[in-house]
Amino acid sequence: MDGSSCYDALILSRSRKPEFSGSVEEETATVQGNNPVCGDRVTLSLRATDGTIHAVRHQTRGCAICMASADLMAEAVTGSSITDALELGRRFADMLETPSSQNMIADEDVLPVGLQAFRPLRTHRSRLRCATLPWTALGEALTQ
Amino acid sequence: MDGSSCYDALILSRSRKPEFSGSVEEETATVQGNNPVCGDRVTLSLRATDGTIHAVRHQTRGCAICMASADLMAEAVTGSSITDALELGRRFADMLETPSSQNMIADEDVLPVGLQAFRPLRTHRSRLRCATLPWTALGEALTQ
Amino acid sequence: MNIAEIRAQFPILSEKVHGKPLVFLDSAASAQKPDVVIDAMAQMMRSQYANIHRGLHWMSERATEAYEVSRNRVASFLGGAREEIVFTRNSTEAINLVAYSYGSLLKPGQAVLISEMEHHANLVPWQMLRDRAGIELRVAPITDDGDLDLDAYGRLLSDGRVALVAITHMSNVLGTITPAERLVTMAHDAGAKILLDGSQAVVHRKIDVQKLGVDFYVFTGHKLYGPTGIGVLWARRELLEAMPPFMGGGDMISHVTFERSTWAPIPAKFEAGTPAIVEAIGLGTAIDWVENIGYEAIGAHEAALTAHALRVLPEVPGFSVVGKPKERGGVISFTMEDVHPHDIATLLDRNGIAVRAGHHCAEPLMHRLGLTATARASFGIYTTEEEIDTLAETLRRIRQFFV
Amino acid sequence: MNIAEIRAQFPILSEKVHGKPLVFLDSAASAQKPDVVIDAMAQMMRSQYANIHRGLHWMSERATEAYEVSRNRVASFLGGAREEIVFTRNSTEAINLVAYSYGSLLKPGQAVLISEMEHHANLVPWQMLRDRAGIELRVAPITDDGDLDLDAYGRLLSDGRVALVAITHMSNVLGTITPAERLVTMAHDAGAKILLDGSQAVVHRKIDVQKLGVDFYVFTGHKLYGPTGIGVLWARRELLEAMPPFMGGGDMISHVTFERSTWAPIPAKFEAGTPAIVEAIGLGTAIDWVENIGYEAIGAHEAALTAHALRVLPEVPGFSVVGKPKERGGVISFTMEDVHPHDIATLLDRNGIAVRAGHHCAEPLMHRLGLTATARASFGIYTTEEEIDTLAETLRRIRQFFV
Ligand SMILES: Cc1ncc(COP(=O)(O)O)c(C=O)c1O
Ligand SMILES: Cc1ncc(COP(=O)(O)O)c(C=O)c1O
Repeated sequence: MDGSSCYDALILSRSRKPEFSGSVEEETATVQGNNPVCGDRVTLSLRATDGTIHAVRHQTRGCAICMASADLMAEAVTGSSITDALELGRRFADMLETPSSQNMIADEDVLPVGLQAFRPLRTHRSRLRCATLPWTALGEALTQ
Repeated sequence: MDGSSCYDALILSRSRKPEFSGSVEEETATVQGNNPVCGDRVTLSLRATDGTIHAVRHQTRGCAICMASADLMAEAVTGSSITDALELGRRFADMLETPSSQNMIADEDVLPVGLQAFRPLRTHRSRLRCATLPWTALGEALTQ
Repeated sequence: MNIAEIRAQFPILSEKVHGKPLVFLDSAASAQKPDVVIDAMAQMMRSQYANIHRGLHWMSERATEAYEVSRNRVASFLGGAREEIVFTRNSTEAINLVAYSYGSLLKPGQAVLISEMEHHANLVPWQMLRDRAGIELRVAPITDDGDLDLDAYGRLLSDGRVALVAITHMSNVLGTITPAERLVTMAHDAGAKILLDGSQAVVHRKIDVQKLGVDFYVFTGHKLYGPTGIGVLWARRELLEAMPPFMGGGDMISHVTFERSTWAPIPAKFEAGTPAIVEAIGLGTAIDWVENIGYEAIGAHEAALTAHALRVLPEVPGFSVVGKPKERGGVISFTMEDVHPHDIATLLDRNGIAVRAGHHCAEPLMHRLGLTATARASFGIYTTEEEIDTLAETLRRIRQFFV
Repeated sequence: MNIAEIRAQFPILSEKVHGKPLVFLDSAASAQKPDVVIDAMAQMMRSQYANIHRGLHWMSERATEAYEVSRNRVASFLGGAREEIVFTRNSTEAINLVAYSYGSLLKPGQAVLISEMEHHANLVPWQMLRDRAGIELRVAPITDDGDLDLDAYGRLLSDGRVALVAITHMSNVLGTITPAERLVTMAHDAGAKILLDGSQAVVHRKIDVQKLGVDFYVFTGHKLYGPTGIGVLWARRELLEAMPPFMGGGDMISHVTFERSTWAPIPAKFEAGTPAIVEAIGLGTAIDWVENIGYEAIGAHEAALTAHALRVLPEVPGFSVVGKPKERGGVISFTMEDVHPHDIATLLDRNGIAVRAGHHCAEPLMHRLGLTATARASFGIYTTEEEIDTLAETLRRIRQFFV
């Protein structure tokens, strides 16, 4: 249908059936991200030691984009270093906030395909926060 | 000059040389009228006994219209009954506040010529208060 | 009422969005403006503009006259006197004005009573007053259908400590029209004054503040087909006269010295500084335009639209209407199983249909309803049944897409 | 700067008044609006209007973007950050916002310092604060020439109890441009914050809040060739962050429950309810338009006009200029022997010339000058030397008429 481009097949399927929901065992950090504007809420649970993220799980109450973003984020950062995860978050935000005419090649080089699924949101600024909310929460969890 | 119609010869001469300025002897009432919008101030001094106004004097700090109005009012009400003076004030206000198209004949029947000199102000609503201020003060003095 | 003719007066309605004809179902957030309103504002700035009051020149006299004529129009629109009409920026400022000014006359031990379905505009100012003045804030509950619980309302009034009731005349979420006369009588019987938030109600029905018997009534221009930047507080003369000014500045004074100032008579006392002159003229024009169409015709049109919507929308799989109030205006909040309201709104938008989604500035009401967000379609004079059919059809496809 | 081209952009300037070509010398009260401003507003309402914020649909996103772009324009215009720009109705509301919000942080024993030449907008709110909060209100005197008395200013600051200085950046009566940098340094040295009322100054010269070093700066849209209903408060981020909200309502909150609410980040915290959206767009357009002409050209034009006026007007018999400040903008107050300012204004008007007469919302200043009223001619971008000659010529005839 029209407008479905905002909802990549991957986003749809992960929003319906998240693969990383719940909470981790031997949790080292948990943090809640809220978007008061729309009531979206993401609760992250993670185990990170020695600068490495070993496991991430989320409980998300929100729209399809927020749900899928949390889930794909969990997948993308599991096993990566904290530094890399934070850097990935920055690149993800950059991709979304850069006007759609610029920076097309760069994304593909640096972002996992799963995250590129959100690229069509660029033209829908009011929904950006839905995609970045889990990342903001992750940033908080990792730097607190 | 253009616009001079607002300033009848009578208004001009009385504003330059008021004939009723000052204060009366054996004063029975005095009252101050202020227009905070423009700073005009009229101080009335009068002697009224047995329902009759025997004498009125004014001290006016204001524009030509206010000055002349105070002076011509003093002239018009001297010797008249309080009831008649209040009624004259109402008619004067009526003349000024009625849209210029109406009521042309009536004025001439009921208002002294001196007061009719203010009729052109009808088209200059922001100046009406200048002409009515002395009358408002008189009303207060007579009913207090 | 000829809808085609009316629509032709709203240039924006022939715009396209994402290549689709615009279907604007967000009038409860802000209505579109007819040509006459836009033209009246432009025309004033083109040919008859100056600052108002105390200008002794022609342009200023004409502008002052036009501004005051707008005040007269609002007065006769609400059934109040011209001195009782205070121009504000919007409903929000009107309510804040009352909370600051009338609120400063309240004492600890007294209470303000609101309801569970208030817009933040009729909630936060009272919370701030509570915290500033040490008064109590009471909240009248609603029923599960979304009506005010009148028994509870009565109980909350019964100790006689409520100084002011502040309640919406129509909910922007549930569409509920509250039983104003009843609320007024009960408030007065308990010795309370009552303010009605008419932001939504005034768009849908004829208001007569005398018949309602209310003490304060507020509304906002931009929802009534008028400009942004202009709203109205009506209050009984005695109240306005007893209330201290809200903001200080030019035009609201009588006399100023460094030691002390005295205030201008009402309504000037509450209009400090250069007002939204052009916007007041726009609002006056909008009111003329609305009254020209007539509330009878508007009411009939909206009732028909709402009935139609309540017939066709629930046939969409997974669709549920939020609230089932006894009496409702042209506002329908809804949810759809398995599709978040934001995703609904985004996909509707991509198909040219503008609805709102979120908490609609009524977070505590959402909480009461056990929701975090709803989608909301709201209707205006220019809304058609076909647009509602398009909405239903598109919702059906959205649901298919997601499930 | 081509005046004919500029005048052609102001449709109102070719109107006739009482059969005479309009000579508009009342820009300090409110300026006329160029076509681009009128058109931008009409265009928005015709093709891209909706309520802003939290709208997930196209019209709302575009309107939000346009509104926020206007905020960016104002920010770069003043040299501040976008979060530091709060839209208000006008200067008056901006000052009242500071008086209510920042004012609520002041304690008895502290003082606010204003000057003898303040507009009521920068006087009455502080008086009201004084009476509400039990602080002291101090008044810095002016010299007979109409300059701020800097020695006295310094003395009034010297006990370190002044928490806030609030002073005009340009007098609307005397035309005096105050030595802002100096005032700021002295205030800061004494531990005070300082607010400048830029209502007049911003029309005549480039403002850079960072260079000025000021803490609060306010101005009003309608004097800057923009619409009515929109004004600006700029304040340092730390101050805005520390200040409690002024009005409560939608858009200024983060989270709301009946028990308590938390506030949105700045600047939203200070913009409760639906703002003057269309007017903000108009103001942004006006600022673009002004910057496009450039303050250098504007300044040169106005300096030439003012010099010309100060040459030809005093040749009119009985004429005297009120005030002789070191530095002045395009505003000249005057009196004429034996003719009251109101009579001057009325007769000028009948000859098509718009000036203001009265106390110009600065009663205490009038008192200080030993006057009750003055007439005032004020110049805009579109004013010509010929218009000033017409003024002088007409004043001459008025004087003849009266004497
Ligand atoms: C110096 C000064 N301050 C404040 C104001 C108030 O502006 P506004 O009425 O737009 O709030 C004015 C204009 O009247 C002014 O000249
Ligand atoms: C019921 C109700 N009250 C108050 C408001 C606030 O109106 P405004 O934002 O124009 O002040 C609204 C609109 O948002 C509303 O629907």
